[in-house]
Amino acid sequence: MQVLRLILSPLAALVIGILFLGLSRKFMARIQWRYGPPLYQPLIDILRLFTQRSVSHGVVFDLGIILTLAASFVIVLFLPFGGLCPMSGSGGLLVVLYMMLLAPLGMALTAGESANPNSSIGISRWFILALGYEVPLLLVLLAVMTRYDTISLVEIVAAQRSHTSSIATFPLVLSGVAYLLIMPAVMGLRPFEVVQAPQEISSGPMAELGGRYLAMATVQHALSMFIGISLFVNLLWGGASNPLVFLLKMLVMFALVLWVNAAFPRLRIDQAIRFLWRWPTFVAFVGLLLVVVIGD
Amino acid sequence: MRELDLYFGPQHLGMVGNFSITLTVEGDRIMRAAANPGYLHRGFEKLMELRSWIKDFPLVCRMNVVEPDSMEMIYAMGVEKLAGIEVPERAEFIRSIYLEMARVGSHLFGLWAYANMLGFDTVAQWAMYHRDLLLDRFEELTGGRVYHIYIWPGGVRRDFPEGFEERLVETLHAIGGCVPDYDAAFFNNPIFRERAKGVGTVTREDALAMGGTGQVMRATGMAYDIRKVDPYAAYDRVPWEVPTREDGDAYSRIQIVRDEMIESVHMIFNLLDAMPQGPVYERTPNPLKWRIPKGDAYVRCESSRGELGVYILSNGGESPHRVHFRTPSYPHGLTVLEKALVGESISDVGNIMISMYVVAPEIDR
Amino acid sequence: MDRNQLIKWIEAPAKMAHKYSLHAVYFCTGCGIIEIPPAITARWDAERFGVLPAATPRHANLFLITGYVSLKTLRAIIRTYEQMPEPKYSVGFGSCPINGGMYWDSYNTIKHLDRYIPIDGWIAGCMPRPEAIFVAVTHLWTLIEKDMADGYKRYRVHYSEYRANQERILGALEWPPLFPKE
Amino acid sequence: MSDSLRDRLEVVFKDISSEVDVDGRLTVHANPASVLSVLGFLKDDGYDYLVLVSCIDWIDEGALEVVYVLSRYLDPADTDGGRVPMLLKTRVPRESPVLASSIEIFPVAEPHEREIHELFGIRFYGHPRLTPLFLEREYEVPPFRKDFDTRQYVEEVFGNVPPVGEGTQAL
Repeated sequence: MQVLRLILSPLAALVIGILFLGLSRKFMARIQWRYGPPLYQPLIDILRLFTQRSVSHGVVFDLGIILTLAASFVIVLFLPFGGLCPMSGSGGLLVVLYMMLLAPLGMALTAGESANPNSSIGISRWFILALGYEVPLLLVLLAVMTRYDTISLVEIVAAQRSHTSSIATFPLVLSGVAYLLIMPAVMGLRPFEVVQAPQEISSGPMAELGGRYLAMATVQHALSMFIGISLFVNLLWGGASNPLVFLLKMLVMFALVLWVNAAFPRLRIDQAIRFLWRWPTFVAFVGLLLVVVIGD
Repeated sequence: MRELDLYFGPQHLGMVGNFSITLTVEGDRIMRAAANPGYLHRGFEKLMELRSWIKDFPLVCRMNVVEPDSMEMIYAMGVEKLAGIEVPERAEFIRSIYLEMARVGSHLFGLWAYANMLGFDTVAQWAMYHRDLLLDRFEELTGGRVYHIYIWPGGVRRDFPEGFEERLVETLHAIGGCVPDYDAAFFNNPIFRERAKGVGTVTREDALAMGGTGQVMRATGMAYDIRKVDPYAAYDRVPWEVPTREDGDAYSRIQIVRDEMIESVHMIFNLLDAMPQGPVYERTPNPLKWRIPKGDAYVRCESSRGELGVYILSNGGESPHRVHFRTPSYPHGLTVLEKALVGESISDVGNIMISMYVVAPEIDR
Repeated sequence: MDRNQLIKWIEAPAKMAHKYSLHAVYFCTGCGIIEIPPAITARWDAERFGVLPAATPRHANLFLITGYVSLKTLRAIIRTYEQMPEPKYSVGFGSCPINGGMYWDSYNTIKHLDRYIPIDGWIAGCMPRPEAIFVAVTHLWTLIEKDMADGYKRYRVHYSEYRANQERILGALEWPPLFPKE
Repeated sequence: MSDSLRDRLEVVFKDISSEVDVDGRLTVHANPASVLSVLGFLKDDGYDYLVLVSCIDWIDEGALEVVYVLSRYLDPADTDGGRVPMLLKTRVPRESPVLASSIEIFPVAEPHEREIHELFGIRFYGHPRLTPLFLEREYEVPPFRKDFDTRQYVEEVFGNVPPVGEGTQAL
């Protein structure tokens, strides 16, 4: 049973992540007065990329991208997906937080090996951005952990199920708002789409990736979207008892993020970091403070 | 921190046109910038010396693909000046309307490029859609979507077709009706303001010294517009204003583009109201054997990017002896841009370049 | 998706994926680029057919050479083409890459693009309308399906000839040959 | 306006000739040696805007003529004269053409002079970077000179590039 869950959970994340990619293209197209591609278009793209000749720049280049992808898959194992959580027993939030930094790290190896200036700029932007959203994210996670007195995601979800969603309770509503503010940054969408920024640094870290390497990067992007939303739904919106409800909640959040994505241009990296360290951090900090004070 | 050479373009998603800039960067700051044109050099002016006066018209409009109409206009003005042709009154009005349509279309293209550069696909797509509505009107009037070859020496090729005025007004209303949407989504967007304010500032002194015209000049508060300074076509027959801003940054330049589009649409309405009846072209000699008297002339007009001029010299032959175009992007893309980029962030290269509306083919010619 | 399509997908998924996921290099080589934005935006929306602009040649498999090719651009085109991962398809857009078009006597534009890099198809006209792009794309689909879009294979086979032609015009190229002689 | 400027010019510079055409456009012919000082004088006089530097090949007379088109930056509110751009022309011999660079006076002349150097072969001394601007290949005769026959050149260069893979079997 555990083995089945270990396989099923990443697979579900993969499918939903790719569905999100397709949905985002369709959704954006409709906002832009277009018909848009079919929903399964990302699948075709990924298939195409996997069957193309790919140029490798060395062993480290290969390892880096695999590390990135693997880290994302590992995170997925720790996230409850509507009652389905293969790694419910251990680590929990702390592992998630730690692994989230591995994705840019792996990409840094790849980008460093490819020796493209755009890639190095993109990677440095990614680290700066990660630094920007990790601070408020940590504060949000701390608030939630303090409130429920546990680091286990499953227990947090269970606690919310017995009472009410965190975002509906007083001090945690601030953490929820803070998380909403950093969500596009976690998912790499506008206005924080500074890492790829095709018009500025031609896809940044992806610039030298071709063929299956790009396919893996695309899958990783899909997973990071899944992780960003799934964290919110689990931590602050009560999770769900069955996968269907969970998916529904994720879709609602995804539509919200896409709407922001469609309505704003991209920030410059220094502006992004200034924003992230100002409002979300402040709100998250106040939230944490209140949780600590009221919790006593 | 070590300095790094970065090649921006020619194959680059943020680069509109085939153009390249070599940046010397230190971290995210640009220390030096060297424009590297020539990717689109076709030697137009040489080719024109080999073709007859009338055969140069298809060539001349290819010089700038974004707004070929002002190119036709300036060359026709040069030929008319040398040959001493008077243009009928109605043709002057039609030319003005046509050029203003082209200006709106060109600005919408610029808006597409600019919004796209900032990663703002939504507005970019809208702008391109609206430009396409306008291209339909061009197609109806001239038969071509992009290259029209509508202005000839002595007037225009043909009169407005039946009912064209109404359809043009309808199209312009459709575009103008979306101005509040554009304002809400783009021009008043706080993040856009954050991105564009104080970026790529060109002071009045720099603009004067470097040959800035068009938005670059008007963004520094100087109402320099050839349509007012040296009126041509029918621009002195209707009232209109030159929009200006004071700050000289990318934000002011884009605001001027917005204001100019609105002003142009209003101008078209005024021109349509005041348009007289009459012939639309003056008969010219057999164009295949046309010899133009000796002489030289410098004529200029206001394109959507700034002052467009041509120095044209005839030695009495069947083709020009020398034609030299003074295109607005030439100083903007080579001197002003190199200066404005210094000290800015890499993220803003395309931002600054497109806010000056640098169109590569007219630099290279 | 009708049944025929489904059978094709099962028989040759890779080929079908290449067919329906044409990502074009965004390279404004000439004035033809003016019709690309309309084709990929709201009015015509090429994304319906899976055609998207890609940021770098490594991501792309379709190369639209939009308009006349000056010598300086030719160098960039060859580089871009060689960077694209195989299989890759190239389409000449407009009259000028075919035979020089109206720049037949210009000293700085090349006349026959297919003598420098292999071309899988041409779109004639100055300017071709956006509809022409779609006709070309559907035609390219047919070619891919019948294995006739084989430009990249021809490049491999005749590489020494292509390289000789490139060097004849541009002088010695500063990058090493893509397919060194075995 | 132009007339008085013409008078003043002829008082200061002895070796120039000038004419005014029907539109009131002033054309000044100067020696290559005095071009810079005339440009400086005109700039001080209000012609603060160098629109264009052009070049004409007079092959029959064995001369290259450099034309400076000068104008004024005016607000539309100014209605007094001087709206018509003026021309300053100077001739240098076709063989070994040299001219002083005017960048010191008008920074905007930098790309124009680079272009003329490249396309006509005039060397501007005092110019900081006379590197190629547009061209990729080297040309024996600068391509914009009248004795450069572009059609013959095209025939020789591009006509000799053979088609690839002709006669071989389709793959």
